[in-house]
Amino acid sequence: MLLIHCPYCEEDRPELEFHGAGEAHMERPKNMGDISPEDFEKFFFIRENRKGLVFERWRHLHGCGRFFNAARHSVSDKFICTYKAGEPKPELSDEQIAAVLPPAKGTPANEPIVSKGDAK
Amino acid sequence: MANLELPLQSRMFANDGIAIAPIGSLERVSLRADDSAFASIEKVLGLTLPKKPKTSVTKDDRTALWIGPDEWLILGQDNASLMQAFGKLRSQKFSAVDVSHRNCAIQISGENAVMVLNTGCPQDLSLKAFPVGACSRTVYAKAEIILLRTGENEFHLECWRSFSDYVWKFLLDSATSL
Amino acid sequence: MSAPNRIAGHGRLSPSNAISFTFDGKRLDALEGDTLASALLANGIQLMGRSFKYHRPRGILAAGSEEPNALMDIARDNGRRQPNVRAGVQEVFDGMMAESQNRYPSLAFDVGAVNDGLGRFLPAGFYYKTFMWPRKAWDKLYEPIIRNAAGLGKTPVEADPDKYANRFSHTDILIVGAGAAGLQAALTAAKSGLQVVLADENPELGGSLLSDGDVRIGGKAGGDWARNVEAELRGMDNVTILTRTTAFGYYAQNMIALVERVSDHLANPDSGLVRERLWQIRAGRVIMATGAIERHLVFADNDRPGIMLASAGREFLHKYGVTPGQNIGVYTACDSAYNAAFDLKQAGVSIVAILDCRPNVDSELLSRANDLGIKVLTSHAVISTSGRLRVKSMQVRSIDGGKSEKYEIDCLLMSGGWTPSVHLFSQSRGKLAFDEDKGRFVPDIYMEDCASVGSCNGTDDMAAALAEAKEKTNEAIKLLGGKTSRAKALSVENACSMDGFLIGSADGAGPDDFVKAFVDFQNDVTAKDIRLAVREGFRSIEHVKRYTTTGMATDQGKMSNMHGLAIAAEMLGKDIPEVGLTTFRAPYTPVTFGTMVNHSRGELFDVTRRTPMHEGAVAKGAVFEDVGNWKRAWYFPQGGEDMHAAVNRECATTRKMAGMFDASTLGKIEVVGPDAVKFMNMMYTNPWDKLGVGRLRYGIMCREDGFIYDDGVVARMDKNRFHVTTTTGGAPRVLNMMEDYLQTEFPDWKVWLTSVSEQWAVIAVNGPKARAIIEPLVEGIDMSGDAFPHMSVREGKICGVPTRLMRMSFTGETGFEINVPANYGQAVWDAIWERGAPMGMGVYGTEAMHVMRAEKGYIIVGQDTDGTVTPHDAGLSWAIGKNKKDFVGIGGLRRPDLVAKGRRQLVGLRTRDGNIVLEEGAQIVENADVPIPIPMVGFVTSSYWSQCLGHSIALALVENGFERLGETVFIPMEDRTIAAEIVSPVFYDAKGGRVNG
Amino acid sequence: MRKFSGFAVVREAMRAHKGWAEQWNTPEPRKQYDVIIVGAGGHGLATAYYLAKEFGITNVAVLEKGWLGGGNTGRNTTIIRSNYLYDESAGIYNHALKLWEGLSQELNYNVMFSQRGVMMLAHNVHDVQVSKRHVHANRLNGVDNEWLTPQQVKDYCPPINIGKSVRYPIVGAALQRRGGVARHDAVAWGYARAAADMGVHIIQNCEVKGINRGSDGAVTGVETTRGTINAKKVGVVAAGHTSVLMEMAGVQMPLESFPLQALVSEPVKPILPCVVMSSSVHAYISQSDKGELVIGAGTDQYASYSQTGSMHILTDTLEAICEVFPIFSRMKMMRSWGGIVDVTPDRSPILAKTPVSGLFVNCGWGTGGFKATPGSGNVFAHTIAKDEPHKINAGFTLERFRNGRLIDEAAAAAVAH
Repeated sequence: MLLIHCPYCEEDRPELEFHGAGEAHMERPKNMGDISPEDFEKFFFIRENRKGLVFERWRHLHGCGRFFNAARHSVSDKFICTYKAGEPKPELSDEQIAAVLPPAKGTPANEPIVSKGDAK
Repeated sequence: MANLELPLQSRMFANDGIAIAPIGSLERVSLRADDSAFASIEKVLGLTLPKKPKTSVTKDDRTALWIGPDEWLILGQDNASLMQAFGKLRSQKFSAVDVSHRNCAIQISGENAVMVLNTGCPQDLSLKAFPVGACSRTVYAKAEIILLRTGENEFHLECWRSFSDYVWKFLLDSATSL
Repeated sequence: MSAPNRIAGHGRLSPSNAISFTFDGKRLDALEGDTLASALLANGIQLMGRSFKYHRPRGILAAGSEEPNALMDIARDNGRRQPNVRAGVQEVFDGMMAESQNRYPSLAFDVGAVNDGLGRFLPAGFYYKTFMWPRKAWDKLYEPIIRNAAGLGKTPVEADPDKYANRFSHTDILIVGAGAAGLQAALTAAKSGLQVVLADENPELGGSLLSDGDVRIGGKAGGDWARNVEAELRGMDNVTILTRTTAFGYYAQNMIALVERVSDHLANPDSGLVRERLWQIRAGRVIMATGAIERHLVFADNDRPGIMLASAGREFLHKYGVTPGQNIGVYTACDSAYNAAFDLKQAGVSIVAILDCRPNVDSELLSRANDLGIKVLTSHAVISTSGRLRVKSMQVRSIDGGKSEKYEIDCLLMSGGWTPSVHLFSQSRGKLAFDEDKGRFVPDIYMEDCASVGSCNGTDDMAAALAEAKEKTNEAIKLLGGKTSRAKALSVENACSMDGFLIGSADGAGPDDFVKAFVDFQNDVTAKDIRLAVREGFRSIEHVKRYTTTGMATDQGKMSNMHGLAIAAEMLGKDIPEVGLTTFRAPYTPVTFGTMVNHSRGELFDVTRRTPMHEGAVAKGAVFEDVGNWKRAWYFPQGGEDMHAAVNRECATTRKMAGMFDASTLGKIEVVGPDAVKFMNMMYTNPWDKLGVGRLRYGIMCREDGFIYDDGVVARMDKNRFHVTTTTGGAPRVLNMMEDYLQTEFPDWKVWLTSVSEQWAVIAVNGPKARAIIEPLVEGIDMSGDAFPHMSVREGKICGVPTRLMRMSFTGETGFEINVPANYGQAVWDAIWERGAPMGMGVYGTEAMHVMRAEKGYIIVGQDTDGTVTPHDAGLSWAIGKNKKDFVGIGGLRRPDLVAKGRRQLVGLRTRDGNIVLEEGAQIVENADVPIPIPMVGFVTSSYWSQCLGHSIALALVENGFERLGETVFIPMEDRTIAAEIVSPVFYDAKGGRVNG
Repeated sequence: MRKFSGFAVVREAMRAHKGWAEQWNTPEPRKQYDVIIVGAGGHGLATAYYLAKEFGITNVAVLEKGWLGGGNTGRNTTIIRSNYLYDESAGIYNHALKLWEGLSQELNYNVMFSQRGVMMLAHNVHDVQVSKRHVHANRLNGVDNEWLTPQQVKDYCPPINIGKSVRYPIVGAALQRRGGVARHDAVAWGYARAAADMGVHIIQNCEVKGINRGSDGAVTGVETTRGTINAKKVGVVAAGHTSVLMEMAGVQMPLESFPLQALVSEPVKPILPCVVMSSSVHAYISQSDKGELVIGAGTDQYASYSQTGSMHILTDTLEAICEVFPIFSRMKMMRSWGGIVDVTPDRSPILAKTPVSGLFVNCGWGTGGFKATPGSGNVFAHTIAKDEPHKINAGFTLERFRNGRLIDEAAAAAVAH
């Protein structure tokens, strides 16, 4: 069970209070009324699904009820930070990213690795 | 006038270090408000809304619980005075909805109260993390609850009325398996 | 004392506390505090189980939870029967029933053992190469045989009567393992003022200190020191000690799952006592002091009962005063086995010889052996053993060759060295490093906030382990802001050396082509199986594991992993780290489902939501149906009616007179604020600007993809206030979707959402007499048809309580939905009933509601739509605001396939034979007289007998349905084909006049 | 290839099994292949096998980042059934089921396909409607699936609790008798062995780092940790990692990758004679040949490539298992693990050509791809060989997310795969 920092409650809270809500920063097109099928597909279906650093949405459903965003590494599952809905993607420092990278290949040998380059 | 029937009416439980009892009728208002409406709301309510997460403010028989950044649960005596107070407001930048009957409340008290709650609530309920007066919406097993710590060993738990039977039984199952 | 192997004056048990238990039906004596393993050994019983594949006779191998052989069925009674219990873990209680497993007809004579004789024909993976012909024989013959031979214990046959519990907990420091290092860590942490939890899987704290007669800590005997520390810790408020508690899972962000075995060791547990408790502890810092597990040695016939780990022998002596045999051989590659031999010898047991495969052995050990009169042969190996149900002898030979010599023994203690218990560390996603010099993996890179101390970290020397425990704990304390300790680490004397190891096949075992040298005992995986796997091209250790099943038994490779890896590496000519290690996964030791489930069973399995009028419905004899978490009154049978009759009557009464219905489960959301209309326009396909205050409108909500997501009637209570209703099941997801748009797409809009689903009890009164029934109960509302027309809402009072009274209908009759504050629901319901019943009113349930709405062609989202149906498909194009520039779904609805021809559209169906009621879900075809596969053009979504129409009715989604009114289609059933005509979905009162009555 | 048989085992036994050859080759990669398959899971290996066997294309390399069969093939709960609702789904899964029925013989490798029957429980009126819709559609599509009453459920699966006292009593079930389970590893190994025997190169520990395209945009090969390997056709069959690989060719996918967890109990004597699934209470369970109860849990709620998940996902599943089987409460979870499943918006796979010439993709099987392995490999081989889809996979395009012609099993059924 993850521990997630809610930027509105300003503390770490157990995953059971949250609802994952998919990739972040997918802004709804302004021209929905006459959107092309291509643009609709891009907005509604296509996902980056990044192996590495991901920006995703959560809702503190059973807490303050707010949607917010998180930067997380999808291999180590570690959070770098969370931030309020509507705020831009944060600039992440190298140190912040390094802190959440999974370790380079070691033993057990069958775990995935991602270098810092991949993560960015 | 039609009779009021509360959920959990006439239930009661007590054991070593734990007492669980339903709390009677209350007036409850779910308040959502814009910053610009705070001052006027606080005036008609006669209390300052808590602005800090996980805190509550009690004045006389009214308590305001911080639920979210623009959301409060206001508890008061069951006399419709809260909704009347909101009725006096001119501002349109808020929403006050009567939820008196949506929720019901249970008091959990005794030295084992935290343990009983921690069977189903994953939050840290130590006094350090959750001091007297702290409140939070959270979960208790499969039910959503609002928890308000009213004393070192005393909690006020709110849940939606149709979840109350489940919450009650889960509390009892917990209280009998310490 | 009757027990032949109990040695007086040894062990920690009191001889006066005698108890008894049964083993395979035979009554045996034990002492309180015995494990099943020690009690059986005390009684001279070595044979305790049968292996998985060859059904080889097996005895105890280890004294703890890593035991692969001695797995038993432990029972109090029929329901309280637990298969696969490790004999070394189960504490004997008075009256306990233990039974051996995987044998027939008896443990000593097991027909399954025929597999052992056939062993050479059953190498690793043989089943992949055989049993393929004839094809049918797999299901009927081979597989049943394999299945019956496999499996260990038996599932209980009764539901589990025991209780289990859960506790979420938070602590600053969690220490796992209370051996010397763990106790030192706990002492240090305890004095920091921080919250500390110390957990150990054993009943007593002290770990190996309790099985060590020599070691002294701080000048005290190790066991006494442990006892003193425990007493000190128990006196401190900030320390929680959990014994019999295994940390089995290390999850993200320092969440550790532990299982506490609360009452399995008690003879008569209090009825209120739980059996096991799950702890989910979130720790600021985790200190792992999980110790190390001794390995066996891989040599021919190393599995006979009586052959066990040296540490187990020592533990039985010191903890329980039991010797595993009277004539004991010792075979080792590690110093620690000497101490077992010394202690047993000093207790008066004959030690036949110590065979050490190493050429050079510490001179102190040799001289001590010499002093005790124990023969030591270095550079020697055990090359085989004999004895069917118990080891009788061993053949010993110098590693350099030469003649072998036979020794008569009844027990052989062995040690291949120690494997650090890195399971939890590895579960925490930490990376291991291989320590070439000592043949082991140790923690290297940490991914969580934790530390390893003592022998799980490769720190074998006890003094060093204590120092390390102190240092790492101080680091943790510092990070957490507690008070670090400056006390000196305690002195350690006479600690036993853990030097020396052997991984892989033992030297001098000779060619093992036709012998069985076991790597994984339970799964009967031998060294040659692993070699075969490599020979067949299985190069990854994961492949070797899966092909041979080594490491896949109930001990999950605790004993076998390193040996298997070493043998594979040797075959591959690679270094061990290159071959890799299989992943450690939770749980560390198996955990009962009951513990995982704990409170959430029976009626606590899931929430049961009941409406405010539930008890009233019960009193009226309602049969309920599950709708999500809700219990809804389905129908109200009277005087022996079946469902069909009851529903017919309920419909008829409602249509002729009136009926009342509990609609409380509908979702309700109050949408309030200056931008409420704007918001409604965005969320629903309908236009809302022109809906007057006090009016109702049926609304449809789509997702962006244009498919119907939910529907419901919306009331405009005020300029800036809407009372929105949703489907029962849709309430949470609708609110979530609304909040999502509001918070993330339109955060500046001044509108707020509040769920009031449970604030309002909803009583629907429908039928020609509806108005007459409720009118006298209502205050402050003009109930006349002109003042209060269909599809409008008024606020006032009913029975003296506030109401939002809606004039609407889901039946096609004049209807009212009376919203009252929930706690008044039952009282208002009763009052209406009291008035209505004498006027001929009835009560109806969800089934009658379904029938009547279908007669009117009203859809139920989720039944007549399924997530692939647009408002157009459902015949609801009128509900889409034609002039709206935007709403959720507008873009999706424009996609090519959603506007193409051939979409399935909602229509009515009338069966040619009106007495036939179609089956919901039945498929529709144009022509049934074609061979399978028959192209399907639609399916029946709703179907009922309509009592008021005198024939069956159905709704269906049919390709191009709107254009096909009047056409005949077919519904092929298993036994017949039913013809039906496509008709309008409105079967009843097509003009719709009745709602205005 | 030396034929596997009982006689061969007996003969080998006489010489200590020293005569068995490697089951598949371990070649150095060539510079050029006709087809490269990325991903040596069941689907990828099956694709290579059918390319060689049915289309005579043997100059094929299957590239695998780790060890073959190490992804979802070796991590799933092995349920096989074909009683899907839509024609497209029924088509491909039933094609697979027919191939399963002869697979051990075809591959000369016992994949232990056990047609124990797959029972999908219904707990309420809505479940019944959905189940019957399936039963009827399946019958007309020639897929076996039948409706059982609670008593018939109990007769078919004695340990199940059909009592009325449970929270969600069982009101019936849909049973596909031809469904069942198979030994997952053996499927990968069997295909690998048979493909290698026809000349296919199976190259493990070879991670694809890039997909090369020529000036005309068409695929020219791949960059790997073992160098550049050329091919005019590349098929990506990488399950959870599909998005990562397709990105290398500049193709963005409608996929999200989630952790999917599963667990096994300690082995016990035969108790559960069939596969039981329940979408209402979220559980599926079978018993392996070894005697372990094999239990599938749900996906976690966040995207991840970590192959681990949160414990409460397992807890929720076990609650459901003990609800349906109260006698299993004292069974013990022995091992839990996670895989990475790639999920499409309509929960149906993509088996198709891509906008990049020469690049093919087989993905999006979500939580239920194992059952399709032979069928998927078979029609994907056709798609690659002919550069056009087989009629069975014609509907599983990428374009459907543009034109809206979805195959929405999830929406239509609300049934777990």
